[in-house]
Formats: sequence, structure tokens, C-alpha cells
Amino acid sequence: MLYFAWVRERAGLAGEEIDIPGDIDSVGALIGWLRQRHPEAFADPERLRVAVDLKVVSFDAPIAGAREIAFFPPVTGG
Amino acid sequence: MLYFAWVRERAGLAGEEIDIPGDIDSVGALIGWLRQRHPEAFADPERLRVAVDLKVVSFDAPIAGAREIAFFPPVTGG
Amino acid sequence: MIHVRVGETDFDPGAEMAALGSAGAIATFIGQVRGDDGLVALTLEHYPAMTQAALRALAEEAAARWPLSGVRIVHRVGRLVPGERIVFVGTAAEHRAAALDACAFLIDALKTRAPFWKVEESAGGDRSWVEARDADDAAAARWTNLS
Amino acid sequence: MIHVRVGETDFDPGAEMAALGSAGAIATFIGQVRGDDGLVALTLEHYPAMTQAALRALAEEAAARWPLSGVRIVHRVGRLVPGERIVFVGTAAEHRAAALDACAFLIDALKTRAPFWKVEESAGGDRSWVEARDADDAAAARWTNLS
Repeated sequence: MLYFAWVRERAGLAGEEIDIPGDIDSVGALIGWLRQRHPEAFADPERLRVAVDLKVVSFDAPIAGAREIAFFPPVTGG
Repeated sequence: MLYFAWVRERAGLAGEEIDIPGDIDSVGALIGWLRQRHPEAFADPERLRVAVDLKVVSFDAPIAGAREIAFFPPVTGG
Repeated sequence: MIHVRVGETDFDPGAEMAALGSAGAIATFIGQVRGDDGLVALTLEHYPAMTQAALRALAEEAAARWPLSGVRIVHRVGRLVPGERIVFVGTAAEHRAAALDACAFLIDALKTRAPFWKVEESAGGDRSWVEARDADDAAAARWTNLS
Repeated sequence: MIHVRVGETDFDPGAEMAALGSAGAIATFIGQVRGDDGLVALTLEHYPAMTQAALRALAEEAAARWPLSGVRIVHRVGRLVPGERIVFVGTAAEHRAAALDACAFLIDALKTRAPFWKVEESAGGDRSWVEARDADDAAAARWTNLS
């Protein structure tokens, strides 16, 4: 699990290895589960974006078999 | 009178001092009169543009008191 | 034909431009840190494993859409002070419309589709994450209706 | 804030860009001679007494229309061979849309409203005056409906 920008700051860490329970099968479910672990970072799912194995996906995307999941705010580069 | 680009080449000169007859009072009339002098350069008025005292004007513009009149094709810079 | 680069070091705009070659039309854009409202620094964070591929994908999308002979994107990360360069986008084409449109497309797309985040430091020591702007989304969305 | 220059000598794109300062957004366009169809040289003629004022008027029009902190136009005249630079247009603004739009406006306007004429020399020794293009008029006309 990787966290960027204020997600990283609110979670208090840039990344962590987690074993996700088997019944957590989508990004949306994962957010609900992570909220217990990092209440501040995951309090407001609407402000979060997610990439599964380096591809930006929506909250209904499956996470089975994913090797790297990253959470971050909407991007602000350029 | 100044000539640029193919107007200059067809007239065979870059400029000339001319006394314009008093009854030639507009750019359009001047073109008709210059056509006798430089038939090739002034054969096709639609392809000509004109500036009177450094301002691009239309063919119905007056020329009374003008100090410098320039004829040229549509511009192709940039 | 496509060159993308991400790093902390500054770039030389003249050299980037020269690398686009002698095509008929070269369009470039440079974004620099503004010193508005007492900003003392801007720090850019990115997602290293994604960034290079994301920039390359945008460049390839531009090259598929317009007849380009060159695309260069250079994006800096790290802490930058007002006046410093953040990003260079350059496009080369035979004709000006392709170069200009592709350059505008790329900078709009960079703002909404590349994994960078900015945090601002103010004179008082406050830090705040820059919020994504609806205007940027609208600017980027312009390009989705044209192809 | 406005700089316009006409002459036979080449310019340094990096130096022109640097002269636009450290605004948030810098957009530039460079036009170069293309070697299409056996072209060996392009010669640019102009109307010296009008040119500088015409370029300045275009720059001022852009500055009145968009919130710009800098405008630079450099236009070469004389005989140029393929690959040589013809024109530089650069704009500086706080935000990218103003810089990009003003830059595109200026190059469109230069093509239709500045007193330059191009004559092409082909490998066979033929010379022919470049014809004004309807597409250029259309590109320039886009800007008249926006203000």
C-alpha cells in the first residue's frame, strides 16, 4: 500500500505491507477497511484517487491479485 | 509610391515619385491610373493591398494629401 | 521523437527547444513557480513508478492525435522557490496549428493526468497541499471532444 | 514589457525566452524554414517603415486582450535556408491559458497582418512568391469573435 501527498501525511507513513482480508474485494471496500486503520487519511473517500498496479482505477475496481495499491489526492502537477 | 514583392518585380522598380492628376481622388482610381503605367503589376486589383501613409486601407479610401502610398500583395509573413 | 524526463535538476529551455530540431513549427510552454500571497516554496511530490510512463503515455497520445515530429516533456520534483522552472513542454510539427494545439493539450493533460502533487510553504511556515482545480479539469476536458 | 525586433540576424531562442522573465507561464512559438519540395531558400521582404509599428500594434492588442506580463516578437528578413529560424513569438502571464492563447493569436495575426512577403527559390532556380492562404485568414479570424 502506498500513500502520497496529504494521504501520506495523514496516514503518517508513505507505505506499508498489509494482508488484506479475503472479503475485501474492491477498492471501495478496501477504503472502508483502511479507514479503521487510518481514520484521518481515509475519512473522505470522495477526495481520494487510487491506482492499482500503476493504473488509475475507479472505486468499483477489483483488487484481487493486486501487487501495489496507491492512494492519493487528485493530481496537481504541471 | 512604393511597391513590394511581386508588385515591385512586375513594376520593375521599388518606388517612384509621381504627381498624381487631381481627378484621381481614391485608391481605386489610382489603381486604374497606375495600370496604364505598370500594366503587369496592376492588372489584377483584387490581388493588391494598399497602405496610405503606413495604414492599410480599402480601395475607396481617399488619397488627397497622402505622402506615401504603397502597393503589395496579401502578406505572407510569420 | 518522444523524450520525457522527471528529476530534481533544472533544465535549459534553449537546449530543450534546440532538441526539438528544425521542423517548421516549434511550440513550447514553461511553467514557473509564482510568488503569490507570500509563497516561499513549492514542493512537488510524485509517484516515481508511474510518472515516467504517465508522461510518455500523454506524449504518445499527442503524437497519435497531431502530426508531430517531436515531443519533449521535462517535469521537476522537489522543493522549488518562486521564479524557478517547474515544467517544460515542447512540440515540433510541420505546421503551427499542430504544434500549438498539441502543446496546449499536453500542459492541460499534465495538470490532470500525471501523478504530481504540490505543497506550498508560506512565509509564516504554513504548509498546504494545492487543491485540484475544476478549471483544470474543464481545460483538459476540452480535448476529449475533438478527436 | 513589449519587445519587437526585425532584422537579418538570427536570434537565440533561449535568450528570448529568458527575457520573458519568471512569470508563472511562458508560451513560445518559433517558425523555421521547411525544406519541402526541393526548396533551397526563402527570402523575406518587408515594408521597413511599417513593420516595427505593425508588430508593436499586434503586441499591444494581445496585451490589451490578455493579462500578460511580457510579449516578445522577433522576425527575420532576408534570405534564409531550410532549418533557419524565421520568427519568435513569446508571451508571459500568470496563468497558462493567457500565455498560450496570446501566443497563438500573435502568430496567427503575424501571418495575416504584418507587412512581410516570402519568395521561394527551388533547386531548379525558379523563384515564386508565396501566396496568402485562406487557412491563415480563417485562423486569424477565429480571434475576432472572442472578445
